[in-house]
Parts: sequence; C-alpha cells; structure tokens
Amino acid sequence: MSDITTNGDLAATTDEIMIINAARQLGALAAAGKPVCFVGIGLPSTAANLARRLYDPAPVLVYESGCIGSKPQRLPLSIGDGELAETADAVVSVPEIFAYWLQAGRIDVGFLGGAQLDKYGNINSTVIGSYESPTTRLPGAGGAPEIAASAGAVMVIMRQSKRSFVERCDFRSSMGFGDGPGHRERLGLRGAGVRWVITDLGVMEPHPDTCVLTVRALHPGVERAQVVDATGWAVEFVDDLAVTDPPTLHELTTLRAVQAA
Amino acid sequence: MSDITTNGDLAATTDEIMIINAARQLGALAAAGKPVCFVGIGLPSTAANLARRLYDPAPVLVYESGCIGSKPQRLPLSIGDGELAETADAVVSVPEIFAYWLQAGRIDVGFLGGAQLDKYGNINSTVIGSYESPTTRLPGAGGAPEIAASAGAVMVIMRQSKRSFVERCDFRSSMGFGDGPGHRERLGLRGAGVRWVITDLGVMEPHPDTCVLTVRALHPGVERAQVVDATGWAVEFVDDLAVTDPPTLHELTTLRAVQAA
Amino acid sequence: MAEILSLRDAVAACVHDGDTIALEGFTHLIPHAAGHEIIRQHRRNLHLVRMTPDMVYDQLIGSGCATKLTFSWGGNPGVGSLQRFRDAVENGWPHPLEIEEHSHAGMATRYAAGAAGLPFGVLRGYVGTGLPEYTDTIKGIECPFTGERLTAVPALNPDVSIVHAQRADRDGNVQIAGLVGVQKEAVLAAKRSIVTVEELVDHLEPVPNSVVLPTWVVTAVCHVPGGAHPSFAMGFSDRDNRFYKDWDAISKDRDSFTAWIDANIHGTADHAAYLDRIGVTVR
Amino acid sequence: MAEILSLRDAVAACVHDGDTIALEGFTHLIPHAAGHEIIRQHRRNLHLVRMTPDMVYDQLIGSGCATKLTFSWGGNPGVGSLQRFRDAVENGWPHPLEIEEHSHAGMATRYAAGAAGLPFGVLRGYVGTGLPEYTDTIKGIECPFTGERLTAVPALNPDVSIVHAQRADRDGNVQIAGLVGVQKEAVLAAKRSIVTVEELVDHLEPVPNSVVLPTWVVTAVCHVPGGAHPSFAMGFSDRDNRFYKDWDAISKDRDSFTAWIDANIHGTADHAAYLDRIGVTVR
Repeated sequence: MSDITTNGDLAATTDEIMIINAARQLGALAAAGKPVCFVGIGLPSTAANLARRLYDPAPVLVYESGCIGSKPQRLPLSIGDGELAETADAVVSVPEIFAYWLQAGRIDVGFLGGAQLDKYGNINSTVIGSYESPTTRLPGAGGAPEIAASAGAVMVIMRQSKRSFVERCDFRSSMGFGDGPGHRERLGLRGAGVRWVITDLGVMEPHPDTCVLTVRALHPGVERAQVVDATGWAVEFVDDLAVTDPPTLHELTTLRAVQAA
Repeated sequence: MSDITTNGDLAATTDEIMIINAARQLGALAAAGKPVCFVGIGLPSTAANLARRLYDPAPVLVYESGCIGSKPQRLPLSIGDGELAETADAVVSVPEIFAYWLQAGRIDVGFLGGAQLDKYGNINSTVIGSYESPTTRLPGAGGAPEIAASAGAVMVIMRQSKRSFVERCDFRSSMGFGDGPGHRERLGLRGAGVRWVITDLGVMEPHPDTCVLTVRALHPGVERAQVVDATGWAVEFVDDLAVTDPPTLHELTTLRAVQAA
Repeated sequence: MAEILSLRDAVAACVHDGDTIALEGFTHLIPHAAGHEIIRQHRRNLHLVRMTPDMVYDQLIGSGCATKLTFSWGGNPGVGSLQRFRDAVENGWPHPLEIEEHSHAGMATRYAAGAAGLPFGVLRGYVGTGLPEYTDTIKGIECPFTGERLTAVPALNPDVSIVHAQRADRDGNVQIAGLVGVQKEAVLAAKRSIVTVEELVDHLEPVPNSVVLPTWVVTAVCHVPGGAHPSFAMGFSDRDNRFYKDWDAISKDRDSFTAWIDANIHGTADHAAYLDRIGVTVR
Repeated sequence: MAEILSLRDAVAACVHDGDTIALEGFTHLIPHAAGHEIIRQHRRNLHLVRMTPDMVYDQLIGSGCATKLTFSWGGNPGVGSLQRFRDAVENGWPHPLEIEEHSHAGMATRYAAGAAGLPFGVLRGYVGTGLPEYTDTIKGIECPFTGERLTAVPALNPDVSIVHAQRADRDGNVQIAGLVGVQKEAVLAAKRSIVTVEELVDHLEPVPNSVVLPTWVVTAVCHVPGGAHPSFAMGFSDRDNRFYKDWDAISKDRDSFTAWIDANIHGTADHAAYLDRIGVTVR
C-alpha cells in the first residue's frame, strides 16, 4: 500500500484503485461473453473475487489447484485453500486443469504478475541476475508460461516501479510479445498475450503496431511524470490519454468487505 | 455348450471344465502375487468371478469400463454393468484405465478371445476374409491390441475347432508371438504375451523354443485325436502330457451358483 | 452457457448433414434418445465416431444416416454381432460405409488429445497388429529423450458430441455419475455438445464418482428421462438386457429392421412417445 | 499390497540416500510429517521432486538432505520467498543445490506420463520462455499428422512418492478427497510409495471428489493424524496460515532455522511429539 488518494467521502489506496480497475475489466469481459478467468493468488484473486460480487454476468473463477467455478466467501491465502474446493462447480486434478482447461483454450483471461515486466509484456519471476548465479532467486515460472501461451488474453496486475518495469527482463519466465511484433505468431502461440497491465498508477496496453506497452489511462490524481519515473523504458502515452473513473462508493465498500471476510 | 462329461456325482459340461481350469490358473497367479486381471465379458468374466470366490488371495478384477477391484454378486452381461461400478474399489475414466492402469503395466493377466487364434497365439477378432471385402465383419479389436502388448501375461479362453484354431489368422487384431520367436522383443512389447490357452478340450502353452502353442494337458476323457481334429495347425503335445484334474464338487457348485446369481 | 432445449430443437440446431458426430457412453448412459431423434430428422452423410458402436449406431447405420464410422469395437455386448453394421460393411446396405478402425486405447487417447487441445496423442499401442496397415491415422513416433518407438494417433474433435447424464441444473451445469467412460473427453473435444439428462434440478449436490461439466462447455441440455434406454443411468434405471437380446432378431433382417424403425422411431413424435410405445416406464 | 507401518519404519524401508523422491500435495494434503521424518533419519543426496517446493522442501533443503531439486514454483504461497531454498541456490548453503526447472503444466505432464508408463509427454508449453535454454528435459516434438511443433518432456518416475490422504482402510486402500492435485499421478509414477493418513478405517465409504488408490499400488500406509500440518486435510483440519507466515521469520536466518529444526524435528521422536511440542491439537 502506498499513498492514499481521496475519493469523495472515502479514501481509496492506490492498491484499491488498481484492484478495482482490474475488476472492471473483468466485468467488461464477462459482459462480452468472456467470463472465464484463470486466477492466481494475491491481487488477481482479490480482483476476480471483487468482480464476481460486482457484476452480473459474473466472472467464472478457475484456480490452477483444480477448482472450476469457485465462489469463495472469504479470500483465499493460497490457491489451494479448502474454501475454493468446497464452493467449486467441479474439482479436477492438476494435470487435467492444465491440459483439458488451460491448454485447450477454455480460459478467456489469465492473470500474471512477477518481479519484472518488460516493455513487450514479457515477465520474469525466475531470477534477478544471471540464471546460473542469480543475485536473487525468485520462486519460478509456475503456471505462467502456459497461461501466457494459452489463455485467450492476459491481464497483468503489478505495482509500478523502475526496478520492476524494465526495458528487458533478466529472464523470460512467460512470453508477452517476445522480441516484438509477430514473435507470438511465429512461435504459434494461440492466446492474444498481454492485453492489459493494471498498475497502481494507471492502465497500459500494447501499442497496436509496436506491441510496446503504452499508457492508456492514468488513475485520478496521477501525473504523467510519476509514470515516466516508475517505468524503465521510454514510456509513451496514447493521444487520447484517459483518466480512470474514481472508485465508486459501492466498489470500494464491496472490495473492503471482500478483504475483511 | 457341447458334450457332458461325468464327474462323480455331478455332470460337468465342457464349458464348465474350461472355465474351472481358467479359474484355477487365476488362483495360482493370485497366490504367486499376481492377482490383477483385466477382464472382458463372457467366459473371462465368469472365470475371474469364479476364481474370486474360490481363492484367497483372490484375483483383483479390473474392467475396461473403468472399474478397479469390482466384486460383483451376479455375473455382468456387459463390461459396463452397474453392478461392476457399485462394487468397485475405484471407478476411473476410460482414458485413465487404459493409460494409467493397463499401459503402465499394472495388470498381471489379461484375457483375450476371438474368432481365430493361430499357432503363435495371435488373435483375429476383426474380419474373416480380406480386410477390404470381408466375408464376415467381426466386432473389431476393442481393447485387445494393448492388452496383448501390456498385460504381464495373457490367457486365452476359446472353444476349440479347426475353423477357429488356425495356422495363420486372416487378420492380426492382437499380437501373440507374431511371426515367431523374438518378434515381440523386436517390437518392444513389454508383456510376456499369451501364456495359457484354455479350451474345452485342454490347455495349451507356447513351446519355449518355437513359441508354437503346444498341448500341455487334456481335460478328463478327451483324446489326443480330438485335439488334432480341432486344431488347424500340426499341433504337438508335450512329452509329459497331463490330464487336468476333474472339477471338484465345490468348484462346480460354486460356478453354478455364480452363473445362477 | 448451455441452453435448455427440447431434444428436437437441440438436434435441429446442432447436428447437420455431413457432420462428424460422437455419441458416447461406455455401456452406461448411451444416448439412445438422441440417436433416435437424429434418425427422425433424417440426417445424412454423418461421420459417426464412437468407441463401441453398439445398438445406437446399428440403428443410425441401418437408417442410412452415416457414410463413415470411426470406432474400435462394433458388437452387441454380451449378445453378438451388429447386423446392420455388418450389412453395411459386407454388402453396402443401405449404402457403403467407410470405416476408420482403432483400438479402445487409441480411441481414448484420441479423445483425450482432442479435449486437451493437442493435435495428437501418444500410446503404446497397435504394435504388431494389422490395424496400421489399413488405418492412416496410426503412425510411429520417437521419444525425443530415449529414442523409443511409440505410436501416435491424431486428436478427435467432433463437430458435435452427444452424451446422456443423470442430471443438470437449470443453469446447464451437467453431472455424470458412476461409470463416466470417455464422456467428459468427448464433450470437451467437440465444437458443440448436447447432453440429455434424466432430471433437471435446482442445485447439483456433489455425489461420489461423478464428473461435472460446467454450463459454459455445453451447448444444449435436454430433459429426456429414460434417454439412455436400453442402456442405463445409474440411480435411475437398470440395463434392459432383454432388449439387447431382442435387438438381434429385430436387426437380423433388413425388412424387420426397417419396419421396426418406421413404427417405433418415425412413428413416434419424441422419446416419451417412443418409450410409451415400446412399453418402458421411466422412473 | 500395502503394509501398514509406522512412519519411521516406512521411511527407513522406502527412502534411501541418493533416491529421487517426490512429496506431492498441491497446497492441500502436503505430507509434512513425512518430510520431517526424512530429516530425522538424516537422509542425504536426495533428488527432490515437487511442483511447489514450499515449506516442506525448504526444511529438507536447509537440513542438508538434498543435492538436486526438480520443480516449477518455489515459494511460500501467499507469504513470499523460501529462504532456505534461496540460500542454497544463491549461496550454496548448506551445500550447492542443482536445479531442474519446469513449469507447472510441464511437471503435471511429466507425472502423468510417468503414471501412464510412457517415456515422455507432450504439451503446448515453454514456448518463447528462457527455460528450454537451461533445462535439458524440455525438447521440441513434431506432430506426425499436422507437422505442428509442440514440446516434449520426459516422464517423472521417482524412486519414492509420498502423499498424505484423509484415510485408508486396514487393507491399505487409500482415499484422497477434495483437491486431489497430482497425487494419484505421483504415486502411480513411482517405484515405491508411502501414504500417511488422518485415519485408518474398517471400510472406505465413497465420498464426492475423491480418488481411491487400491492397496496394490501403494507400498506403505502410515497412520499419522495431522500429518499435513501446517497444510490441511479437508474434513480434518484447516490450513494454518499463521504458521506459514511465521515460517518466514524462522527460516530467514541459518541459525534460527537450524535451532528450530534441532529443537522441533531432531528434538522430537515422532510427529505426535512434534505437534505436541509446537502446540497443535489434532482433531
């Protein structure tokens, strides 16, 4: 959590604004007939669970632990929390969730995060430094390589900083646009790749021509300079740069209820 | 069913003698720590269910419909009878039963039968005549190719006749010893292949050198000439040709109880 | 999300002439009612796919709906031959039937590959048999680590898969219990799917040995009690073994088969009328 | 047929220095007690295999039991880093740890291939990532039907797989309910297997969402109530999230880690004494 911004009666943290914007995008996807989310723990799970409460049609939550259609009342700490299994439409094995559900293209949107994101949407969650002698050994790729490859689209939720938003990842744990336009297609990847990067400062999307992540919107009160300072590449802004709608009272109280449960 | 042979008080049919001898072999295998049978419907299922009642340790019955450890009270008409699922230790999907259980080498003995058996234990259950214009179209191989390949050993139960015990099958639905010694090994098949052929006349086993099915025992009252007349190759008999023990009262009454249930 | 439709509407919407269709159910839960409805709607040039083309495909083949069959075992389980299948293969009646023949393990692998979004699957299979000589969809493949030779088969991805299940909820979530066979794979591998169910309920209670297909992987759910007859639905009906035995005589002869189809399938408006006509009461 | 053994006897009989071992359980049912017993018995040079080497492997690695780790995600779920894993990889403490790194989908595919008796499995995976450059066990493979390029990974066949389950019967048949993870595949892929269970019962009643491993595919069954703590066993315990958070501080420092292991693992005779010592009551 960092600064507090004000929003009418209530103060929303930058994390809350980030999560609410991610949930809005999920709500829009569900309304467009793309409700199925492959959810990781942490910010993605919070955003997806918020969206499930805010929108009808609601997103369908699929967890890599094998839970399909989970409707947890409280937020899980891990992807294998009992609550996820008990509220699921179906529970399947881990080999099945990856083969029959993710790989087969049944997931509309996957979430990714990591230690580093580069300008082409590639993500590093493996090592800082060299692979053989890392300065920091990170947890590793987990489900990310195949989420990045096979989910219909990918949403990244990450707090923005110069250290984490880099020109080029130290290691490529999952594929965004790789080395640039056409790379995904050359490799035969089926999903559309990273489509939305929701940060604590705003929303980025890949430029249609260059595939470089470009700022589409700033959160209320955020200045361009803050984004430039927190981005390790020469970040650009779209011409019709927008400001995201401030969190509504309903969004904010629902989010806080989700997190308190 | 053909002739009735007499056995003390009770008359056993040739089919009953065949089934009882198959059950005895299964009992011997279970006693030797090889209890797991992959069971087809008909004679194999009857023999396996008889053995389950006669022997302790009892054979473990696995059906290709996905039932593991079924303990049916009545004989199933089909491999998917509800009784098989309701009495099973575990029920799995059809892809799983073939991949994780049969292919992985967890089956000690598989059963096969068919329209034709040749001297190398190859079986035809596909066509009589040519494949493209068959004189008789048979049901097809079903599970047989992989049972013949992957079960630890194979037991064949078939009524014997010159029409069905042939020099060479019209079509090879499942592999016995193929074209002769070494053929299984060259193809990398993991199971030992056909080890016992239990017929209404006696018991055949592959010759250790030639792999040709050779008569090891005759059922009580059966003459060598009957076997020669009912075999389409120049059948040989082992030097120490045995006579199978006549069905005991217990075996026979148990079998009839199984079939009546 | 699945639509709740009448079987007539579901077949009209999902099954088209020339489609590749799979009716699955391994002895248990065979979708007979759906097969009958396809006959009633006079579909033609179907490529039928099924591990065990038993009575349900004998009826479709004899009725002239199919021009190709992909399968692994075509018999009447526990009874004998499929007379209409044999007549088509041996004599080309009512017209020639192209066949693509596999083993059970191969068919299961093909459905699983289809469900997994892979173009092929790998198994230890077919080796030493006559099948690879006649079936193009069986090829060798080498393990890139050990050099071992194995067998590859292509994924099955039917245009439509049709299965029968015990129940669905009103949102179209489907629950299949007991012998689950290859039905999940068949539905997940298909472009469209129809599920006939014994009952529609407000809420699916978890039961042992069950598979749930969420509504968003199913195209249509149809409430068709007794829709598996003479196959069975665990918890609802027993296998009608007598009917399987009777089928042998009905199907032996072209005329008696055709008379039976005309009277019982074309002569009835839907599955309820059919069951009534043949004297089967649904629990 | 499985033997019913104490965990001490099972580990002594089944786990040898130099073995490749897999302790599986995807968040749910992680066999912590078995991991502790391996530490107590001072096993060395183990090749540890696990999709998510979380706390249980942090303890084994920090205790010097392992020289190699095959994995796909090594963190403390919901908390942060694995300090002992990091110290081994970054600084070679207590000694260097060779790593073989995969993705979750790849590991699941490898176990499934192992369970199926195949030398390799196929997936759409790893493409465009840095992993194939450093991991020899990732190779390309071509579909023999479409020519499409896919990825092959070799089967995993551990010497021993160890899982925790809700219950077993006295014959050694094991029932795992709820999130079943990759446990069935891990057990079926292994040469030997140990299953620790919450309870031993006379007869297993079928329950929803469960997997049964028949006794003849299991080597040893051990009655170890609370054997998953701080992971959980659905129906018996909840996840001890507090303990996962506390682990971060315990494991941050070599001395505090070693002191904790000495006091709580080497200082206790078995899992019951351990739970008693750390103040956990088993239902």
